[in-house]
Amino acid sequence: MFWLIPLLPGASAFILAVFGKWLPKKYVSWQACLSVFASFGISLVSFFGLLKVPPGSLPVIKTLFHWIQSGSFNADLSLQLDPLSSIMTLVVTGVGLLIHVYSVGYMAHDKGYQRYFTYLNLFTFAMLILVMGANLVLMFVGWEGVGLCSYLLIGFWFEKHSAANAGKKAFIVNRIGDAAFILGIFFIFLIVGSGDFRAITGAIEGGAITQGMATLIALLLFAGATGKSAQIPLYVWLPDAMEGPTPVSALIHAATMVTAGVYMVSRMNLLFTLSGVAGQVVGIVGALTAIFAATMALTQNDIKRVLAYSTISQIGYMFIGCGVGAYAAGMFHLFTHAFFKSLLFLAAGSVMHALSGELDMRKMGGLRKYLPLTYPTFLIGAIAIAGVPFLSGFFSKDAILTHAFAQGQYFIWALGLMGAVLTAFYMFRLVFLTFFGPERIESHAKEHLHESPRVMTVPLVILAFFSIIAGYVGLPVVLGEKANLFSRFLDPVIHPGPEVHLGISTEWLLILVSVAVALCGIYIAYVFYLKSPRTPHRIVARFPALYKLLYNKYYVDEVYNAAFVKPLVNGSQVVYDNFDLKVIDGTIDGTAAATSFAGKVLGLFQSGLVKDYTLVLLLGVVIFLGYLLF
Amino acid sequence: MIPVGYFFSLSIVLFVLGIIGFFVKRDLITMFMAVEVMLNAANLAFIALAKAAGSPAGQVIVFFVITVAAAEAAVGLAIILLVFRQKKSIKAEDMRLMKG
Amino acid sequence: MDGLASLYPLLAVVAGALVVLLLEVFIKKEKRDYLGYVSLAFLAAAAYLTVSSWNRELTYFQGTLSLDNLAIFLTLLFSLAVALVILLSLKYIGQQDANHGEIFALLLLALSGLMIMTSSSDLLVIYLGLEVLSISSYALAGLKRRDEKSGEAALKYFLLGSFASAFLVLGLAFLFGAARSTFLPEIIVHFGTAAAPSIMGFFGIALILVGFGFKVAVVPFHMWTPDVYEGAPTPVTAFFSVGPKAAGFVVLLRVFMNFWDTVPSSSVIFWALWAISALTMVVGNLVALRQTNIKRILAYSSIAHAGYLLVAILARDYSSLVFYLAAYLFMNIGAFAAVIGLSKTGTEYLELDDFAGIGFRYPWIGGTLTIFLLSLAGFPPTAGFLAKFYVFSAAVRAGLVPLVVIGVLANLVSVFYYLRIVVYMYMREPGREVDIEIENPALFLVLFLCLYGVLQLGIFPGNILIVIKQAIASLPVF
Amino acid sequence: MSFPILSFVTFFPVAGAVLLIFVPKEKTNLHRYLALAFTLITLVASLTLYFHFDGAVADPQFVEKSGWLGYGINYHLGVDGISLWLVLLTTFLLPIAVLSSWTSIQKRVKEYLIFMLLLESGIIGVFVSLNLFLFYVFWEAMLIPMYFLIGVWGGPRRIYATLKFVLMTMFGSLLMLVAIFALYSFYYKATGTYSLEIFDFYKLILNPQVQGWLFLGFALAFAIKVPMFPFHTWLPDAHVEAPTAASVILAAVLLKMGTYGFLRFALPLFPDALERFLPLLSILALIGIIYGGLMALIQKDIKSLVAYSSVSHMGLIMLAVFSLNTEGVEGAIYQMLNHGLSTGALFLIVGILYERAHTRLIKDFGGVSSQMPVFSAFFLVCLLSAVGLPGLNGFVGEILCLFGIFKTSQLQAILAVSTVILAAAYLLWMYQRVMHGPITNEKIRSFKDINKRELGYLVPIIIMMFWMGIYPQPFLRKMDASVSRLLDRVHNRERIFLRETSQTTSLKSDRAAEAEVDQTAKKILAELEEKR
Repeated sequence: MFWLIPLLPGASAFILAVFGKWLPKKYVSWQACLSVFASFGISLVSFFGLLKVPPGSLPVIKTLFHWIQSGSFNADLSLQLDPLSSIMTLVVTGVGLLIHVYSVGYMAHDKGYQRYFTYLNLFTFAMLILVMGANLVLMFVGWEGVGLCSYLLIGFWFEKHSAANAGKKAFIVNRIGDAAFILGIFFIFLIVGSGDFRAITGAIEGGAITQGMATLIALLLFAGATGKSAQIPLYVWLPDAMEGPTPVSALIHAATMVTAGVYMVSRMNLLFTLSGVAGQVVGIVGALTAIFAATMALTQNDIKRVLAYSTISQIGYMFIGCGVGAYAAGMFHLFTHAFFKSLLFLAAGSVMHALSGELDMRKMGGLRKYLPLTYPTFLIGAIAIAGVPFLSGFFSKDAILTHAFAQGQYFIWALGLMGAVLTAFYMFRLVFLTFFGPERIESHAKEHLHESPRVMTVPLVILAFFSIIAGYVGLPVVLGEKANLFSRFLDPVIHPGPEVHLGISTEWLLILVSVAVALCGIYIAYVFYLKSPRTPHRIVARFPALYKLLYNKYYVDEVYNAAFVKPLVNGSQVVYDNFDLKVIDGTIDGTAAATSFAGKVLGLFQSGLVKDYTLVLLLGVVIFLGYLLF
Repeated sequence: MIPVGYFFSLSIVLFVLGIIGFFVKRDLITMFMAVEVMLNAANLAFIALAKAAGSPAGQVIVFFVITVAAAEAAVGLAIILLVFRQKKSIKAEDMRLMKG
Repeated sequence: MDGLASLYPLLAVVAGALVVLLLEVFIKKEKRDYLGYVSLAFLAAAAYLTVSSWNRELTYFQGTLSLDNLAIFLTLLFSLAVALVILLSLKYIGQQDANHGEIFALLLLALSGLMIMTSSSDLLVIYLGLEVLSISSYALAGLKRRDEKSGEAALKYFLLGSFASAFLVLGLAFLFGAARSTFLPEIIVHFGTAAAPSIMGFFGIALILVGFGFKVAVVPFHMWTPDVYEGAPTPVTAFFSVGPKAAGFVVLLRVFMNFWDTVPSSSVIFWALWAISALTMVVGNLVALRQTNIKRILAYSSIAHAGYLLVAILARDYSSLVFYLAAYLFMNIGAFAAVIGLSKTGTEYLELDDFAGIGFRYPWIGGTLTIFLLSLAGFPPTAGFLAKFYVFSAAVRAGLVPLVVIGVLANLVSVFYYLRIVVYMYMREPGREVDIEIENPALFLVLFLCLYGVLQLGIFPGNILIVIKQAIASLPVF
Repeated sequence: MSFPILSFVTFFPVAGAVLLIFVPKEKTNLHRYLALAFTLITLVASLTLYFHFDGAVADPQFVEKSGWLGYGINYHLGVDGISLWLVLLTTFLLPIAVLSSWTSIQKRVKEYLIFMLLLESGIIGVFVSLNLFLFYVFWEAMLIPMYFLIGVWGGPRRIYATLKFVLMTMFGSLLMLVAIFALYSFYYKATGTYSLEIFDFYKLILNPQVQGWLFLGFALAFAIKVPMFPFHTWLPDAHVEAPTAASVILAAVLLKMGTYGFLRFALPLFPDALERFLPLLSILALIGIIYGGLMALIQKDIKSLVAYSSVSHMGLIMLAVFSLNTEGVEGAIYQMLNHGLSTGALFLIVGILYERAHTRLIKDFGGVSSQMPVFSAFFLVCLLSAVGLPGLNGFVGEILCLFGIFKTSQLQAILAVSTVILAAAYLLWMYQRVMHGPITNEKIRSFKDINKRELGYLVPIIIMMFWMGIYPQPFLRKMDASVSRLLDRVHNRERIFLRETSQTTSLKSDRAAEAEVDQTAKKILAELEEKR
């Protein structure tokens, strides 16, 4: 009965949507949280059930009904459960549950309360469909469903012009990715004949797909993934998505939706490994995004924007993992990232809640005295993401970097390391500026500065707990062959590539390097912002251009606008005014005018004089007789 | 014996004269008389051709045409009279109340 | 077989005319419509007599005047048309001071002219019928004594009419010279025997075509139509648009019935007619675009319809020609009836601007006029469409595809100016104050008769088609 | 079926119209209820069509045939997989249209409803008639009520719009008439008998050159109706000026006559000519998609935005039809229904806005959803169905169309997929400018949310959207047989020709027989060729 997992939140969303207006707030929050809790329970049960199932008959599939069937295109509504999807369901429902609880407090006095929870449940439903879909079309349904929910939730406070704009931008950029995704699906349908994952894996193993075709399909699918997971070309929507309520950012733009791309790549891992080149591209794009986003995060002053860029960069890491063939490591980083990134977002949310809506770091400082619970949890999150040992971030990021190194992708590995330094730096810059140093809080925010209610802080604690222990699920191989439970659990789905063994010593060396990198990043942030607060201003003064470039996010938004949006809109306006109105309408009205002009000319003969009439008659006769003669 | 051709060509000439008369003259009555000339020219052609064909039927037709021309003249002149009473002029140029 | 019986319908009509003329002296001014009822009685008698002689092949005057089925069908058609026109003019003559008894007498005489023309296949008799018709038409056109337009219309019709009849007589002479007889079958047989008709023969035919072309108002000879239709009193215009045109086409039908097949190089005439037909359709519709007077629009529309009828002749499908004439009768008289309906004592509303917004104020007149216009434009559920369908499908079967394309595009232009009238009626806010005298039972009778005719012919013409097919079959074929 | 269900469905609205004529003008509400009753009864009657329709049979069902005017013109009605759904779409939308013009039409309600009813029977007639004459009669007769609906109750430029609409459609259909005459005479020359039956013309073998001209005649008439790219300018004018209900019917059903015409006539009748013109037509459809989308992006008036979006959607449908494979054609038919529902709903919604604000310009709106939350929810659902969001009907149709196009040519599919992006762009941008953001002008504060009546006609459409999105099986399965027969007729004409003229009866079923059948067919066709 694992197929109940998505249906429960879906049912609750439907009930809230139709009857929401008349239900009291209390009931709404209970129903929303309970439905996610129930599906979390079921996914836990089915996770353990899965352990017992022999690997051979692994993807347990449940077909509800035949959805679309026409000619050779058929897509059934069938859900499947296998290690990969069960992990994702755990993440989605688990983190989702905590965020639901958190938002009960956060959105307590918002008038769109019912609407908010409807959208949140709808999102969970769509995400679960995406994760548990047994064929590509159903995955695409979930894919677009989450896109819709992100549009609804980003533009939740639609009175705000910027929120509505951000929502629209998110949806359209996602659609660009989805267009490529559809083409990828079609290619697979053309070659494999069906969208089911089992059929696809069978076809790949059977060698039906050539390497070139595999590359094309993989790249198309990856283009869709960049749209959804905010990678290099199509990441512009994520920073603006911070307009939405913070729990939304936590759930959608940190833990679940943006990781859909990574899930899709790992689901289609055979395709990517088969095509080699595509894996390389994924790796490089991931690495570039990691560095690129990290640099941008350096200069941001809005907490949520910093976290947004940090999400883009962390997902970059996941794609590095997938790119180098270490899909398990990528998934593991996704698993750990879900915890500490949502923790950071929720903590930022409770900071905002405390300062009644203030997000700008320059107007904070020394908050650790006032927020006894938020501060430590935020700190744990920051340490985890920085990659400090003994916390989850370190294990997953290190796994990815060691694999990259093992596969001989030194360039990617180097970029990864630099990204790690920057990550550590901007995270602790954030921590020091908000919680330490002089208080720069404005007066009116200061009076009712208060710690968030228990309903918000409890999830923070739980998430902090998980951020710590989540790492131990996938210990590095150096500590013992069997240590990495996580990747072994995923083996049936992700066929492990050739296991390259570095010497034990190099393993340790790599671990030390990443630890050193993390610590030095933290130290630099400490020097910059606590020891001598003057240094950042001096650096900015020396490199004003560089600072300005970073601060304005490399002007990417403006470039996109100028390169695509503006010419498209103005171009079609020009075409409409000239071609549509002048040329086509011109010809139509022109012919009408010509005929009526001809009428006028012919009418001139009708002069009213009898003689003219007889003249015309005579002309007729003469022409007729003349014609007869010749 | 004058060959039939001469009569025939005379009638054609008369017919064309009638047409020219119709266009040259400015007042209605002479225009109507020009039409009468054309009709009689046609009669002449009839007689010439009947003589050539040697059948009396041709000549009989001429009488029909003459009677018809007479009836037409009666009604025509009455109309010209009517128009004169209305417009106080029988010049062809004044008859251009309706055009377009 | 000879028999006086074939003359009875003609006699009845002429007697009717004379009786009406006599009675007019004794009856005072107000009771003029009694004359109308008397003439209707005579019309009914004539109609009864014609029907009773269905396919009895009556001939008289040595075969020149033969009352065959086609002539009978058309005589019935014409008497119906004249009856409708009489009904229309009952109230009209009182309103527009055309109030003198002659209108009924002249209409009956014109009808007798029509009957002579259609029931004879001897060119001379046809010419006589034509002249009877024309002379009474000239008088009819000038009936509104005090209206200058009516006088001018009569004058123009007279001058041009006599001018064209002169050509007709010359043509007769040439034909007589070439074929030694004026009896149509003999002429055609004679032309058939010789290798090709002499140049005189061709000239004769050409001039005959000019004469009837004038009567039927095809393009080069149509100049008189707009002015005469606008000037003449509206019931008379209704008669002009149906009577003479139909009779002209019947004569052309009798001429060309066997002409195409027997006469060897008849293609010369064929292409001449082809050009005239195309010209008529195009010019007729194009000039109509610019007109603002409703009667002139209907005049140009009748010219355009002459073009479609010519296509029927070229396509050699004569039953569709006769069907088109029947449908055309109902559409046109209906349209004119509605135009007559829109008038009050002393003033007739003929300009398009007067039509603004009357569609909703006078729903019955507006509604019926819309249906007639749609039928004239050839919209499907009406007789107009079916008639055009038959004509054009026959033309395509005869291979005249380019002509049909011209016809269809000309029809598209006609849709515009027909619908423009409907636009004024329904879609424009009423401008000037237009109030009309509604109570006119005779007019509403005519409206509904024509409406019934248009819809019946449009949807279930079944039996009328059979009658027409029989009539055409009875014509001599050689 | 003894009871002539099809004649009943076609002519019952006319009976309603005639009855309405005799109801006095003042009782407007009585008129409305009567009109609603008539359209609902027609809907119920057409539903029985659905239940008794057997999906496996390719030939038309519920056939009613009787002589009418002789010479091949007979009264021949029938419905098959393709036209069944279009009839149901019409009968489904008419009651909604009547309901939506309850308050928006105040002057001359009686004539308005009469024309609505006449329009309905005209449209149904087009979809059910199998005799070319009858088809043409309904095809033209339907123009008259539409002409009045736009012309009398339309907006300021209504006269220009309605004349342009009628004349452009007439231009196409008159040339089609000439093509019908040609077919009529070819059949007469080939077989000596008169016939205007579609199925007789399917058997007609024409040489490709002639087929080219005839195909152009038909294709032009249908291209103007669809409207395909260069002939589309009448659509925005007609929509902007038409009253709400009229533009709902215009968008939802009238445009489908064009595509239906292609499927019923142009494709099967002239397969060789089709192959010759396929590249041109596909390019036009492709341009239509992108051009329509771009133009919609910059429209100032919501209605003309939706009109251009219809141009783009219809372009996609046409491209799918021209892909000539099962997925494409079934996707196209399904997308026709979806487009009918979603664009119809969008026009209803614009009508609701217009009834409150008496303007349709986007700049006059802003922040409406704060005043009318329920309305904004409905608006969003219809919008997403038009965008093609999975879970709603648009997606199923779109993905099938795109896959059909993809199977024929990958390049076209890559360009056609842009419709996914463009649709999201212009619709969401419009939705954001109209509904979101702070309230711009004060009038919006006075807007009341959706009332019961408006709910009454929006909810059924929303339900249908979800049903067709989640469970499209019943719809698709009814089309399979007819679509495969159509494609069979287009691709391998000989076998169909033989099976229908059943000249060679005893056929072996194995491979050899197939080849031998094709041979004999070719031989017979060759004979027929020289005989003419």
